[in-house]
Amino acid sequence: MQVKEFKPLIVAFCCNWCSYAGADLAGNNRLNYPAEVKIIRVPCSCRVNPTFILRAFQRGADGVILCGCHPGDCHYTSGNYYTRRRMAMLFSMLDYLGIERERTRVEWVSAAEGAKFAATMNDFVQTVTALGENKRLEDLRCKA
Amino acid sequence: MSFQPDSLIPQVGVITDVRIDTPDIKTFRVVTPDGKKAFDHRPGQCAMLSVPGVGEAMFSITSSPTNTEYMEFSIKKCGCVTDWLHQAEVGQQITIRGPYGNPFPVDDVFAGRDLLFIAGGVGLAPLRSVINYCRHYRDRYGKIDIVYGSRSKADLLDYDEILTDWETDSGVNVHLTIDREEVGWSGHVGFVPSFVKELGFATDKTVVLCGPPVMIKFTLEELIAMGFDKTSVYTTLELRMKCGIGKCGRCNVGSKYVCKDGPVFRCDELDELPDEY
Amino acid sequence: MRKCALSVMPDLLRAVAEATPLYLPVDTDKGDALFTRWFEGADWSGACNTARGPKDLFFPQTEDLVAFKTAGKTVEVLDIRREQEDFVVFGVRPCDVKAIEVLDRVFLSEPVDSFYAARRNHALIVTAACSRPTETCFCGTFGIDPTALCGDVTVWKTEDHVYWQAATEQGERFLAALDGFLEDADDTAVTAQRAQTAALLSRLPLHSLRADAFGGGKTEAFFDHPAWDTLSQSCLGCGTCTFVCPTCQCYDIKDFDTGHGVVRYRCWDSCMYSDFTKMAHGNPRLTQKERFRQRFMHKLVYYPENNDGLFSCVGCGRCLAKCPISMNIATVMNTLGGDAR
Amino acid sequence: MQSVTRQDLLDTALEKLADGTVSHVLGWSRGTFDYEATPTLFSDPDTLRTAFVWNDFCGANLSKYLIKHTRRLEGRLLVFLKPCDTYSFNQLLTEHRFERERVFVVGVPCNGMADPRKLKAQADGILSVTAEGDTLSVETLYDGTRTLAVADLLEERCLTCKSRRHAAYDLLLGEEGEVQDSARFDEVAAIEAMSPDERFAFWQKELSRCIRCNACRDVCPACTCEQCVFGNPSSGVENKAASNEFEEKLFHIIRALHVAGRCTDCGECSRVCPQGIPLHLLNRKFIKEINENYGVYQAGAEVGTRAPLVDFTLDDPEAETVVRRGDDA
Repeated sequence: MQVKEFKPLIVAFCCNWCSYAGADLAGNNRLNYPAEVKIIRVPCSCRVNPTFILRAFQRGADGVILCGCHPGDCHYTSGNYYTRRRMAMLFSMLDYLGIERERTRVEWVSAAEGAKFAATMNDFVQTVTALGENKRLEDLRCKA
Repeated sequence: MSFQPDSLIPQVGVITDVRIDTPDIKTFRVVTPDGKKAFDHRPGQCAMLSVPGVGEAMFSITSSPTNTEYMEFSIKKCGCVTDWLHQAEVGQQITIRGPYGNPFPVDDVFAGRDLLFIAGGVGLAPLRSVINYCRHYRDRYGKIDIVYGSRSKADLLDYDEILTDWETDSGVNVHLTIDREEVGWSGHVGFVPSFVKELGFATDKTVVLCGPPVMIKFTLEELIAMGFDKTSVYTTLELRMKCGIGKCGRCNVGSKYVCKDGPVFRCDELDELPDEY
Repeated sequence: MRKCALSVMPDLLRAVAEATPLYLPVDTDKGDALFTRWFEGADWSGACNTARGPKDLFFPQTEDLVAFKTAGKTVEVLDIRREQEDFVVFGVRPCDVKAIEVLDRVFLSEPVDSFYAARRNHALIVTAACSRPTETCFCGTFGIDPTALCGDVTVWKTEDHVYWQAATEQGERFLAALDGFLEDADDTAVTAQRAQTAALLSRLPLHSLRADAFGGGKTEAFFDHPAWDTLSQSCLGCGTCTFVCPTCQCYDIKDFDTGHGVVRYRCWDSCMYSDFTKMAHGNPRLTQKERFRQRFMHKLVYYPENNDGLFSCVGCGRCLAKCPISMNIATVMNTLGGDAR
Repeated sequence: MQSVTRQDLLDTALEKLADGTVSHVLGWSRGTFDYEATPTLFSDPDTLRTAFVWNDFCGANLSKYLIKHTRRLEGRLLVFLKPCDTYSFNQLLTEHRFERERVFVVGVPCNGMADPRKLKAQADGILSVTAEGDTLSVETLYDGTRTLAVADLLEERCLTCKSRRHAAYDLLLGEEGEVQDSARFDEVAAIEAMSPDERFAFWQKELSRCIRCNACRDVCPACTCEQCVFGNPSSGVENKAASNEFEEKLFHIIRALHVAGRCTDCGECSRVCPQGIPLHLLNRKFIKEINENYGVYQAGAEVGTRAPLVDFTLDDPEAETVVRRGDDA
């Protein structure tokens, strides 16, 4: 019997102004990052309601990463500062509930950091692959 | 393993025709995938239509039971399910279950009587089934009067059918009214209750009344003032429903479930129910 | 009547569980008891009653009804019902047995709810007669004798023995299968215990609560009663009373998009919730007063009207114990019953 | 035993009603049993005299009712608030849920409230409960009359009381207390000290008991949305019943997050939970994190402060730092 290799599903919320452009740059520069990363473009990292993150897990994500402009560089001046607090709280709660903390991450990626984007994604996919399937925040109804 | 059919498990229905009636009402023709009528029904009964993933809602069957080929539903756009249906095209499959509720007593109480149908707006939808049933068995009933009003000419439901079929029938009198004056409208202008008063019907008729709650309220008052007895006035109610079979517990008015004991009520029966509809 | 020593109960229950899935009240570490699938070491709880009734076993909090596959304009309906296996519910209190009758009249009346019916048809109910009622109990108000024979089999637990008696043919067969554990017994001990329990029942604080003023045909007498305003005034509008109630059966039907299909499921709903009757064009029960009134009118008037006078409250007392603001059917009955107009 | 008596409260209420300061009084009346109290709105002095109670079972926080009653009624309302309730009161004012002038707050000192669950665990078949100094005389069906110390029956939230000082009042009865140096974060720390697997098992077990009755939400003075996201069909997360483990977690995580920085730690959620889930430990986790990462903040201590989650500083720690903070400890 062949053991099916585990390929994690990663959802990456990327802010329109920095991180999404960073992902674009990674693409233009032919930098590799795994196809398992599904990017969702958001106007600002602050647009990401914590419910989105939980819903991504519900719908089958094994890891969720949120990328935004570096602190101080937000297109809307301060959106990512709110994000920082909000996600710190959400992630500490997930950790408190015993959900693997490595499944969630916030990373600041600027439009010029194509290489950082690719490296971050490679690293995150590797980390989540090592963790295996998301079992602690899964919704069995959504499993095919 | 096969199970007995369960009321909550619907069958597939196909929309075979979509007719735009008014700016916010469309009439959908529904059959089973093999082109048959999904089930038999009686005039005034309802069916649960659903769009999987969107939701389920109860609609009155507007086509007459004498139509053995398909069912029709006139649906006003006002919520999730209806919004979705309004953008559906011919060939779209949905699900359907029913029939639910009690019918109008067309074969006993109505037999041999003069009938007066009074409808407002989309309230014509549940009455159309009865009207066409009575027209089909024309000799079983006396005179038929239909009073129908809506906001404007464009809001009149089944306008073509009214003009070509109903008005040309012998012994059927159609009285139309719209709320406000309008270019190209030579008919009556005014609200239904006052129009009913102006028309001044004989009080030995059996009345079937349906429309928005205010319209029902004022028309009923007018009818009583004219000398009609509540026992000869029928109406049909609508409340939020989920199961359609009197079990989910939300559509009750007092001890009566609208989905099972209604939706057709005689107005004196309504008087006995608490004022919660 | 048959009996066994209390000490053989673990072995007896194991034997039952090995033959058929068995559910019984087991103490939790929260100080309450819940119906739990038997496991090695599961002790039959001595609690007066479980935190929730056996309703969950027949009408679960959520259950899938049907699934759909959609592709383009097509819809496929998938019947996802599964074969129900036989199971035994042991230790159901008499009030809860009555509650199952209340549910039966809803779900087994035409058109029969096949989901509920499947579970009912495959269940055997072993009633545990009461001997230690508590202050929230008022089953007597609804004519229930918590020491009497009911269900398929009834057991009476005394200090050192468990007495068994079958009430139905199915119960007889069940007892026959347990023959190796049971011996014949006379009913002296049970009769004595029943008398003792009856004396205790008469000392309960709600012992004198009467339901006589209520029943079918009383809508007009109570619907516009001025007391609804004050009774409902502090109601939070939560669903606690309805969800711990063994007879509340209202449900909602919802669709869940799983990403690869649609599952239509039903779940408990509460008439106390503001969106229970909300429609696109308005809500006939606008304030908490109407919703609160609906719940009690349904239990005390509407349901009996449609079900030969049977009340849909069994006096189990769970809502008394759990209401965050201590407002409950006993208070409602006391307030309204005193001056029915 | 409470340091002010029922008579003290009653006299105040009657006086304020009589002199026209207020038109209604929001207090408690006896519940079905002696160990329960029902929040009650009084307008008639006679009813007040007969039905009003103030005892060791008046745990219910009355502040949230002010939203409903100030909207519904004319005139000014007198409300009795215990120290912890006044924090909720301030937080509601901060969020403009009602006008300060509409309410006359009578601060009532509180020595901690007794937990009916603890009482029932100790006494079976309770027929009556009478307060006698620091003890309760409990008449039972099975063990005759028993004497139990109130101190042994205190609610968990009272054992870790954060403050006996009122954060707001118009009139104070009795003597003002002090902010307590409570050990309320010990339980949170104990959970944090568990391994992730243990934490997961702990919460899995607790949250799987949830029946989604929404009592925690409906009683919560911080949950005052006109329409809750969990009751909004277009929110995508609306649900009546928790269908599975995921939805149980989703509901409680999101609810805790929605009140994070606004929760005053009044503990009503855990008090009303019919399933005995220690919900306050979720909210308290956020309070602890906020205190440790963004500076000590007590919601409702003052009116008009900015909640930490709608605020920021330029040098806030990164999410990863926050999550890993406890590791070395």
